[in-house]
Amino acid sequence: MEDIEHIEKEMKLINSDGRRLDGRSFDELRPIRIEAGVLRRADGSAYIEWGGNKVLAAVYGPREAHPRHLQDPARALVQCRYNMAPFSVSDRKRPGPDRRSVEISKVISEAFSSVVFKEQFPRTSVDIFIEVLQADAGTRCAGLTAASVALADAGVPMRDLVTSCASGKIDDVVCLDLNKDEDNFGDADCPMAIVPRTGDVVLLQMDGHLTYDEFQKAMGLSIDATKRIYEMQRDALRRRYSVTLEDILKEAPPAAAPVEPEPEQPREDDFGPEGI
Amino acid sequence: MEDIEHIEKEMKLINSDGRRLDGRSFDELRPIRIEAGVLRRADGSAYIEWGGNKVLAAVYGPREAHPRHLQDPARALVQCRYNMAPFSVSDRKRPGPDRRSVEISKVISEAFSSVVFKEQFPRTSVDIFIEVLQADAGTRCAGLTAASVALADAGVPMRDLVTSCASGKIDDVVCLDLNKDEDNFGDADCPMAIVPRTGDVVLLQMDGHLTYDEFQKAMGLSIDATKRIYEMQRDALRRRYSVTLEDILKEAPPAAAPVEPEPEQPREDDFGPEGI
Amino acid sequence: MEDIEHIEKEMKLINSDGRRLDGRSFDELRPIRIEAGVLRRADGSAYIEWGGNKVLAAVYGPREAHPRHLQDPARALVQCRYNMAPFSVSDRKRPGPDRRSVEISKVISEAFSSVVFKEQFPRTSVDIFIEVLQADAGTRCAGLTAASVALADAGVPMRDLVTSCASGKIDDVVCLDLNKDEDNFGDADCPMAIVPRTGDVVLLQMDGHLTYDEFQKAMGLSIDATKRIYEMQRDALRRRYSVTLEDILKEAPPAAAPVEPEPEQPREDDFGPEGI
Amino acid sequence: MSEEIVSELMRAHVYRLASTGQRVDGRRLDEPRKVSVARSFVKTAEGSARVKLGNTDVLVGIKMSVGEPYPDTPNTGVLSTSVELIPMASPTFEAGPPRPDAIELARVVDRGIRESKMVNMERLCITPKEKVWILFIDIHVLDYDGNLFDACSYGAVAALSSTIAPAKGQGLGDDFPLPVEHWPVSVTTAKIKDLLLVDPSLDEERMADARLTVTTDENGDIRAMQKGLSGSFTYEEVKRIIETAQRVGRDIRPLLQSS
Amino acid sequence: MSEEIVSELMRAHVYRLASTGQRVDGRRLDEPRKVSVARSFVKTAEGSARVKLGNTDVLVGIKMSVGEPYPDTPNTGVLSTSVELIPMASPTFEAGPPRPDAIELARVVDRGIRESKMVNMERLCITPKEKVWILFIDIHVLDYDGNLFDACSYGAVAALSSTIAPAKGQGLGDDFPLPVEHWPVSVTTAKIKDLLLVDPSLDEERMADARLTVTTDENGDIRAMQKGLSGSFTYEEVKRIIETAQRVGRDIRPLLQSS
Amino acid sequence: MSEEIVSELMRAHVYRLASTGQRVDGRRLDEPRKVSVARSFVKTAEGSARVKLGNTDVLVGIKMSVGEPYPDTPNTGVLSTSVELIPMASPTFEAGPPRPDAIELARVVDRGIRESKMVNMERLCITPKEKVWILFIDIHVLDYDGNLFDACSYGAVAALSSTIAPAKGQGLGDDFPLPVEHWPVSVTTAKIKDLLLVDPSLDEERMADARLTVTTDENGDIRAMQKGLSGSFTYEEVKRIIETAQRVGRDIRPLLQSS
Repeated sequence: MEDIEHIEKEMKLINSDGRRLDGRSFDELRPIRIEAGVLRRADGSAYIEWGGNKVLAAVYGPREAHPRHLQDPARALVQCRYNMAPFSVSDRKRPGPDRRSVEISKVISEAFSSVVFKEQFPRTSVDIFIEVLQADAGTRCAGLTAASVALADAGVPMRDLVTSCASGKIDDVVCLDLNKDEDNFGDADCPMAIVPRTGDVVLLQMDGHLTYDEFQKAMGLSIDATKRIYEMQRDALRRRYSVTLEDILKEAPPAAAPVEPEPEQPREDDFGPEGI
Repeated sequence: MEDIEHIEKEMKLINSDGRRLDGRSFDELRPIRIEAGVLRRADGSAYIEWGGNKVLAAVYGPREAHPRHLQDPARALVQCRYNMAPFSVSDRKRPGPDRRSVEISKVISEAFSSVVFKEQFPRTSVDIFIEVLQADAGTRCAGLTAASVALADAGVPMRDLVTSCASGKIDDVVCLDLNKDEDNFGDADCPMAIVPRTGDVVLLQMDGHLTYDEFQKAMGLSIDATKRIYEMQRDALRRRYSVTLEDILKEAPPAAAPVEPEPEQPREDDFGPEGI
Repeated sequence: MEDIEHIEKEMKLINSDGRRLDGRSFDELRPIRIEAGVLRRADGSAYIEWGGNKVLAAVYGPREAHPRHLQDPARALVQCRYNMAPFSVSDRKRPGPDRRSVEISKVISEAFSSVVFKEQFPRTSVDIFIEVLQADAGTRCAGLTAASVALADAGVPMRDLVTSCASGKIDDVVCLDLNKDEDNFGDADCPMAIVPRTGDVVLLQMDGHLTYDEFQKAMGLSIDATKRIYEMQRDALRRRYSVTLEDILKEAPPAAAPVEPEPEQPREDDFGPEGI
Repeated sequence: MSEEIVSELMRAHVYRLASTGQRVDGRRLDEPRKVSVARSFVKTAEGSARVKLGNTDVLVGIKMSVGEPYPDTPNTGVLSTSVELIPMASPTFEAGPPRPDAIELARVVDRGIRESKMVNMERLCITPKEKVWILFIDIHVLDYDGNLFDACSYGAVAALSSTIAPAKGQGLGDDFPLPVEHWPVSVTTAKIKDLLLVDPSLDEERMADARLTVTTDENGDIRAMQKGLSGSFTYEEVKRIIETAQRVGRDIRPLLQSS
Repeated sequence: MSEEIVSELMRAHVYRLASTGQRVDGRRLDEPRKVSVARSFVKTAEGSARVKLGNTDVLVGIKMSVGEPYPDTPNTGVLSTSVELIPMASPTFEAGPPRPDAIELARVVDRGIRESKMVNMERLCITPKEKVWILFIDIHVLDYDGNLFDACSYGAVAALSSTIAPAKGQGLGDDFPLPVEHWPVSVTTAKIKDLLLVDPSLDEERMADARLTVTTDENGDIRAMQKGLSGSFTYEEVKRIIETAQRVGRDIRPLLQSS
Repeated sequence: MSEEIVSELMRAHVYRLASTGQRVDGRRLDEPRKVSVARSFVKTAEGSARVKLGNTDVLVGIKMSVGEPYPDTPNTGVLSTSVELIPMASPTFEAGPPRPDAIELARVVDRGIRESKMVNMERLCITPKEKVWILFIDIHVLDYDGNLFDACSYGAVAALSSTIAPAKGQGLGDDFPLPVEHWPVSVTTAKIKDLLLVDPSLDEERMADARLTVTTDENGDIRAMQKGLSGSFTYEEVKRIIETAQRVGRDIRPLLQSS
């Protein structure tokens, strides 16, 4: 705390050779690892490590919506609850939703609302839970990306997976996928989520300072990155379902036939010191 | 804050010539201005400026009461919510109801309960909202007086308007309509509300120190003042409805025929720097 | 507060002659006084003084359970709310349930669930309220013991009364019924509740440090004491109902016939300076 | 809930009786129920009193601690009054945060004590602007049989008058009794149609149209008033109620003062 | 509730009209409603503004007090923005703690002001690490006829630009106007099927598929964005919306700046 | 909800099997499920452990900060234990403030650690009466398949034993591992009719009549007990359960100690 003022003034986020503090180039993602089907009780689940982020996503539903007066007679509700574990940040976060979590839960709910085939499941809810276990900037993108895999793992019929990524600006350079220091001391951050097959933007937020030109550069970087992340999402599902889902994901999932996991597929009951 | 002790000891609230600090005599009201029909969404509304008070009142209903288990199968509920805006007082007030607001909401609800023809609208609620935008003592009286006009503007059938005023005691003199300094450093305050046509007392509170004789003096001042304020309420409704309501207010409103605003009447869409 | 460290180190809880600070021997209960039927509105009630504890218990029900979605179509709910009055402890307790009260309410509810004939009263709740008016360690045992009498006073059909007592360890000696100082500076506390006729343990908690051998000594002391307390419970009911209940308590209360107080029995409308 | 619906028949009966000057429990219209006061019931409190008004039964405890004054009253102690309508006392009370009824009740009791200057709060200042005594009046309603306004007020007054400030434990000299200077007495009157009944019982309260609580001091001066319920009073009725409150207050005051 | 169900007929009508470039209230698709600004409406606040955007009516008050800075920004004042959707303003608003709608609204308005560095918050530091000015932006929505994002943002900007810091009352020298350095303007566009409508009215908002709020500064640079609702935008649409926001922002900015 | 109704048939099946000493998942009646422990899973925490007990999966993080001691324990650090039953872990868990289940769970885990004096809390005093370490044990239940009491307790013990106090960042000398002195192990037994099953799975737990959790230390001494559910135990059963808890505890302890 003593040195914050100093840091604010002196922090150089990009080296003279154009590398970022963690060694990445401006258009480079942090390492990402996705695993599908990691929980037993949930209807679908996924775990993602994205740089220093560790995020778990789970899906229940479509199930009867509670309380009843919230039920929509024409379609399913898609509801997300984004939550940070108290120990996921450097200063302990008090349990329970803060205003930031409420907002993120809302925009993620809306992002998935546009891809889930809601009309097939009137009066139900599709409940998405995102738990941030360790945070390092970009948790909403990581959570959304994992939740997308969890929805597929739960067999919820969707137009496509949703894929999310952020770009921002640090030291006046537009860069992909800011980490925590870059987010804290950078000039702008712009998370987005997209339906890769159609290019539809289903989440878009931005804060900071971008010229229109810089914004377009940032969107270009993000759109490009979502293509790579989309592949990782599909790989995670392929690993979990061997053949079945891969075939399905080549085509749009037929609206009426929810993806079913192979019932014989054993779930991992153990994990290494790094895994979940 | 440094000088509060000093103020408490030295504060002279009445001059040697019997004038109060703001120049009023003991039986003089602060300036009052009432405007009816100031909001578009509400079924009825009114704005009042009363000395330094600026208060807005709105009415919705009779409408279906929520939640259902609160519905009274025999009559309408009359529910008031009195609220102070955070910026309406010198030290910012945290949003949400404090204990004082809860009590005031309750006594105002009860005051209107005795004049609304509740039996005509079973299972409904008449919801009265009072928002104090700028406070200068006497906000419950100002709010009640405005809400009464808003109820008429909404066409809610009533026995009569309700009119409210307070009297109190400062420097051992019984005075009408205390302002903020007089309320803070005075000896007693006694807000009341009355049905002017019948003289029925529908709200009465008092705190401080009054002999029985002083109480009667205070009530005399207040009752007298409500006659003048009642005229201002009627004027505000006359200005809004030109002829119709004036005729109606000469007689008791017929129980079964709610007052309807003239549908062609344009609402004010703009206001000057002082108006609302 | 200055001397707490000192106290912690020096506090001798047992004298050289084996007496405790309040003069009791290791297997001696504090004075207990129980009175049944002390409140008018409640369906059943009891007051207990147990050492420095003063606790009131009341029972309502079986009555329709609210809210409806909590109703069990097969049996009554048995719900206890244990509460401490703000003035019952040396540092004022803020009103409302703290985590300790929530836990105690839960274990007491469970203790009574096993003796009430719940199946006779589907969709209802039996609501037990315990109010600690003055606390001196052992409030849950005192409350449970009083609530048991209140249940009988309310005529709720039960397998038997429940009787509760605690034992613990102070200065390495296993002792019955710790008071406040002994609880604060002792080594272990082990509250239990039992169905005296069958010996069934319906509540058991323990914290501190007991060898298995010491635990058995503590349970021995407690089981023995519950026999004496059970007599006091029965006496209190006998005093209230003269003959009727005494006969009934000799036998198991017949399941279908709830105990009814004699309607002519006058209730105490007054009390001395010590009584309730 | 059906318990709360008092039949029109009952209402007619009570009214008919009252029009002949009688009440179901045998009282005159302007006669309060019996008041019993037990002081120092709770040893963990700095002061306490258990009061029965007929079958209504309340326990009041006073706790004192040392804290900061409010910035706008740097030389006076702090008074805080709470009422808990615990579900033990009535089938209609529920656990949870205080509802408007309990809040109004606490505020009216508080005003009676505060505005009568019963306790000289300036003498509870320790160091101006820094340290004052904080006085918590916690009112626990044990058994509800009508007219909590008066029962709670009597309990608070009796408890305060038995309170010993724990100064020694705070290193602030010797313990001392609270500086009590005035004796407010609250008297509540219910109106049923055109009749006025002092100290309404539960049944009377349920069928009342309006309610007026008047707190007077030992000089008969008015210190607080609160009108409640959805009916109204004529001004003449208000004056009659005040006069009755002065008279009844004189009768009850000694019961609260005796120790 | 039925009020909330906008019939498909109405939706078809609005869409058909909009496909010919028209709107129910006569506006062009890229034309905002009339903006009226009244400053210093509330004397008890350090700054205030009442803004009407069409019939949407909001009142914003600014209060300032002195407090501690956040540990990670020891040299900057604190900004806190709240929106109350009081039930007076719409039959669909309810009393109670802020719902997700109100929280999102407050956070988006806050970001527009914070990220544009409208107020130089470093100049609101009094003693680094110890004492800074805290700026409360309280937004009271009085009448809701659509597009609260922009109405609230305009109200906050206008209120801040009229705010005088009460330094004298705190013994901190002379009162001074807030150091305002930038002028963010929020412009919200709704999408109905494939059409984009700037500053949606309540009826348009109810039938919209998606919403995008873009806040630009006096250089046309982007300072904050927020997409809402369960529909989506193409990237081309996003770019068109930004360009419109830059243009409309230029028109509205003088209305917020004039005093 | 129907998921929560375990048919009497299932109950009969489990009971019949158990009366022959077998369980649905192949265990003996007194055999716990497999315990897996992964330490230091979360880098943002001072210590952490993820524990699987069968398919029950919990993640525990330890955070430490510096604060004031409680007035009655001026020389000891502060311990605070919370359990969040997040809705991810079970269709029966709901978001919101902790329900009685979660509160009991947290308090029983806390007692096991506190009463066994696992961590020497006096060595977490920095300046008596002024500054001590505060230890937050946050238990996140990720997947619920029965017996949270033991799973959460194992997670807390393993996380504490991997915790490094961040003294350097506070200017308090070198970082140091928590002073761990004892090793409490919680063992929970469920009773179905007259049979006792150690470490009940979710299905067993749902049909249990009573539950007893016994925490023993490395000497086999009892440090905490908690009986739950609406059934009862005979005293003989209590003694058998304690003996089993001592034995099973000895087997599990090394799994929590190894790093």
